[in-house]
Amino acid sequence: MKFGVVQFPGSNCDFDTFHVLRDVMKRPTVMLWHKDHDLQGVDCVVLPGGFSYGDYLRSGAIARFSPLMQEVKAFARRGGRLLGICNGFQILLELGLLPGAMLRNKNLKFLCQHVHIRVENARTDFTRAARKGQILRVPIAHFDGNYFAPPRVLRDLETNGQVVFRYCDADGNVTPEANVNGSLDSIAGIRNAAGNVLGLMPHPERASEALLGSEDGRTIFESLILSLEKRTPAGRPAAGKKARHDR
Amino acid sequence: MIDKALLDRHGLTEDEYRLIVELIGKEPNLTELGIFSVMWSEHCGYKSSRVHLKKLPTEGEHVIQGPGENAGVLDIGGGQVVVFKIESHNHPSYIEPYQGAATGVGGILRDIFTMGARPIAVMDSLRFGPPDDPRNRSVMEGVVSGISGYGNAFGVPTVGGEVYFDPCYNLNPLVNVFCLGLADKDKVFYARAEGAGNKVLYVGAKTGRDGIHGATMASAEFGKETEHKRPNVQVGDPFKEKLLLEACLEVMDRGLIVGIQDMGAAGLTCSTTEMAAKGGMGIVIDLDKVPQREAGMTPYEILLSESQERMLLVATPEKVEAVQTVFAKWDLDAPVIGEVIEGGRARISFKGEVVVDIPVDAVVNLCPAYDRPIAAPAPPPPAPALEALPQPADLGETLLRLLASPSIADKEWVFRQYDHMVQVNTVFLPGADAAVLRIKGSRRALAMTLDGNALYTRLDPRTGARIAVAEACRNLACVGARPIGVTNCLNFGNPEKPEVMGQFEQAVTGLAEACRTFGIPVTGGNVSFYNDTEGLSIHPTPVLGIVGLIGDVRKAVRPGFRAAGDAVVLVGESLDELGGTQYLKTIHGLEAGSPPLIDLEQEKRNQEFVLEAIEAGLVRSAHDLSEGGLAVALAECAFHSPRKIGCEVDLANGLRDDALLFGESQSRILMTCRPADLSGLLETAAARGVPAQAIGRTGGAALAVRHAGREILRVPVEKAFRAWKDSLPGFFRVQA
Amino acid sequence: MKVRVLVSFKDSVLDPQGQTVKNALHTMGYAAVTDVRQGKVFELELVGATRKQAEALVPEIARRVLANPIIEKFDWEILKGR
Amino acid sequence: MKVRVLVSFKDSVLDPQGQTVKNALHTMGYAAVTDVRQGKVFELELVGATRKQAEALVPEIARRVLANPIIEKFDWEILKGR
Ligand SMILES: Nc1ncnc2c1ncn2[C@@H]1O[C@H](COP(=O)(O)OP(=O)(O)O)[C@@H](O)[C@H]1O
Ligand SMILES: [Mg+2]
Repeated sequence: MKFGVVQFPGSNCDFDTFHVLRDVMKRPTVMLWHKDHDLQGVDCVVLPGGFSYGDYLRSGAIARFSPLMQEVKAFARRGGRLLGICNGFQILLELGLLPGAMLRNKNLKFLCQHVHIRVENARTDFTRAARKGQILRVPIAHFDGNYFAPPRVLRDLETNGQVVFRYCDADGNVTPEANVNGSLDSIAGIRNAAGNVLGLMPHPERASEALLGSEDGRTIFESLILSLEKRTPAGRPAAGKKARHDR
Repeated sequence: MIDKALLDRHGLTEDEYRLIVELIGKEPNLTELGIFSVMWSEHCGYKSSRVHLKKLPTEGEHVIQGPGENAGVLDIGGGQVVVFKIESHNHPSYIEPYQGAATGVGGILRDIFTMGARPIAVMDSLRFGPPDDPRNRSVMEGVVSGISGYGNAFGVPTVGGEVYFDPCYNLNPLVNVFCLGLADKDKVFYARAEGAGNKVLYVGAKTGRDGIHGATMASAEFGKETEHKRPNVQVGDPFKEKLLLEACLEVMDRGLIVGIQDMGAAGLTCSTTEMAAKGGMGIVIDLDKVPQREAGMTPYEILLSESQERMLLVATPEKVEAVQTVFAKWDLDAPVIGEVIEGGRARISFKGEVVVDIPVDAVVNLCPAYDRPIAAPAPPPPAPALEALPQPADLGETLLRLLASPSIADKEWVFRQYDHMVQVNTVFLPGADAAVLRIKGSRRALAMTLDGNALYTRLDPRTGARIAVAEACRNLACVGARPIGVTNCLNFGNPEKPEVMGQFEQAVTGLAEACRTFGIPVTGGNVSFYNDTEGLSIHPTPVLGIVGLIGDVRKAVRPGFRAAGDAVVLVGESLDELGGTQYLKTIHGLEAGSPPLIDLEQEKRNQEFVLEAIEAGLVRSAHDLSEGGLAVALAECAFHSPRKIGCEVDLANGLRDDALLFGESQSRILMTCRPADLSGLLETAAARGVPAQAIGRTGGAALAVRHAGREILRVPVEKAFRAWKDSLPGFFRVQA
Repeated sequence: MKVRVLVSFKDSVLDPQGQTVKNALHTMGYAAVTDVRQGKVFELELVGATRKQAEALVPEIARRVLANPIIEKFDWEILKGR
Repeated sequence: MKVRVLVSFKDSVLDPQGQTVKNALHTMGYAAVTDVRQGKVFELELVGATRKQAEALVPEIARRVLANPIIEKFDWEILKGR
């Protein structure tokens, strides 16, 4: 199996994500250039954090037009696993691969700090190594992480188990104080209805080595590896059958 | 045509003008005069400081490049070097706090990557007027968001810094930014134009009218009439800078260029003439080829513009296309605008006419240096005799007030706005005594710290400067790092005032002495003079950035108490001195007395002792004593401990209670160890001539101190924590 | 031709920046200001497009690029030129 | 009364956002767009102010709060109400 990390102009967690996938998780990983049309046969595409196009206009708004993103869209439609971290999540929202939009943090300031998130759904390709209700300590670093979606969309997210992570306190309580950026329903990460696309604001790649203070973020990469290594890799349609995903 | 008024506007004296005429053998035209005006400004030419800066030690075993390049370079082994430097952006940050601070970050980042290093960390040293004044708050909000806006988007972590408040910065905030980059030893680049016939390429943002005369502005006092210089403000574009970084590193990595220089102060003028002068060559430039953002710019404007995010490259003709391909990949143009020539002259043409023809050496190297008149700094106002100073009845209350005083209070409000983890190297986040960054693929780690106590330097510039170096090294020692090199930013008032020059001379002397004692070279820095507004000078404010090395990052130590039941050890001697303390300033409203005594040799012994104990794995936590003394240090150790563990301290040393708790005697470090290791540690200390005493145990939920059997302090940790934590945010509370 | 596109939050979306400005204005004593909404304005220079072409082009650009239809609405006008 | 205040960078000041949007539009094939400047728009609701008072008040607010006169200029108009 092989990971691909997309590099946009202004991405700045591209090398970090690459480092964690290749050197910490020890899986083959390649960089994918936004101007290319070639996904190099990867099994999972990661859209890393950063400030693609300077976050000008709106975070993620310009990156979605990159040539490579047309391939990524098709890859996701075929069931390929797609993970968006922070700016990557914002790009997925702008692309329409995930529902909703990001607003400025409620205190109108950039926020960089460790937060706790609770695993709301452990039966996804991105969380199967975790327990439902497990609390992860991971850092956030963003200006626009205040998740918004119209009420109907929020309802659907809840009913379909698409809310995968919620901000909580150290004991797992979802409180207004723990919801530092003001996200609706304390949403920190969601997946699409088909289950192959996940976006989250916290940075799991910054919490994958004990030396840096937390290894909780590894769960997400471990889950992905588990689901990818157990099944026919998605994205390469195997024997005409669509890949299936945990729901 | 060139008269006194015109010279005044260019910040040049008549003597300097005569020298220019003599050096270039003709009357300069207006454009040439403009060039000399910026290159011979205080900011670029170091006219007033050069004679003194010579005192600083610049050599050492790690030094690959000392002062004189864009940044210093130190060998850290393993085939790698660190490239680091500090830069001030004080005046621009007052005029437009957000953009001033943002472009300050942009400028220092370019200084680092122009040498082939990827910037891996930034620290910021900030000085504002007190935050109870809304104008100071708005400057501070702007500065902090400017640093955050630029650094975060560029993708460099801001891993620490310092913030102090004093009325002397009301109209003259200080914004000093320290950046450190990492490079392979064989891939360091210099700002040299070599090889006649080689092409000069311009990359990055287009040139506009912004920032014309920024360097001259930083070289004059501020007053009402500076207002009209405001249209000069530059807007930073961190996105473009990030593209520039990647493209520049790529052409350097692939060996496609000969030399490279960023365009900072004095823009195209500085970069072209400096590169030529350093390469011992001349240069021709065709201004019509320079990408321009605005129509109708004159040669004068194009040459003096300080538009941000621009660089100048030199490449051999056959590599030009390859360079341009790399830049195109990053959506950047890289037009050829000129050529390196023999003969040492800069020949610049515009619309087919030669508009500048001068020897580069005169511009770059022959700026006069002044040994300006010096007056001995006024002796500090004497501190009242201790007996005359009333001792607060409730020392717990005093501690709470100190913890809440803005200069000591928690700075999370600031650093939470900075991305301090991007690049996944930050082992110690802001909050530790020094930032610690791992070096990927190795056990070793880098540590860095920024320090400067301007209250001390105000009272006694020489002692204050010595303490600044000692304190910075002490911060490094506390995490387990050995200092390897220094950069410094010297923020002073108007050097034409003899008393300011006196402060400067004393401070540099103190720095030199301390750096020599510690055996650390100064590889570069920055001087910011003319920090005066409406006739008032800021306190002399040297800021020290020191880089250290840790042999094994797993041994690095944090300030917070680790567990209950550990022994608390105080290294260093506590004296009966209160001069220059935050206690005197905050509680008694006095900025008086002599700063604490500093014995550099003793300091070094104490630090060495702590370092060895850390390396031996005997130290559980370590924290230096600085502002607020023992009581504040104990409180901070509790705040940084995972469960906010308190401590019970019991000691007797004959000092007055307030001097014991809040005195700022130097060379002291608080550390904790396992009880079983205590006696061994104390024995080693005694054998080394290092005063060290066991003063108590960690544990409990209070900060408690007994002095000669009397309890003089008992404050719940949580209460102290809230005082410290809630203070700064309280000033900025968003109204709901 | 110069056109102006105004992008602002839909009424159903909370506008914290506008609220903050309003609060700041109140603190400063501007009590007459009872509400503030903050949005973005784009001024586009169009070359070689007729008015008719602009009428198709500008809303397309606004919808596809300048505004995010989930949270934002837009409005546009021709400022000068034919 | 509803008033609109438009704030944008002075012409001489670099507008990185506008430039980046323009470049994106070019890449997408919208070659007709030769320049983009991005700014902010504020819609203020004023209560109990006459037109005359608004004419004094709004520019004052714009200058003091909404725009940064060092790098920005502003423009305003009354949208509705007297
Ligand atoms: N402007 C700032 N930017 C980032 N971090 C800061 C800033 N100011 C203070 N800090 C962090 O807060 C902590 C406390 O600062 P300070 O009280 O100056 O420490 P010390 O006295 O040990 O040097 C340090 O870790 C420092 O890096
Ligand atoms: Mg300090």
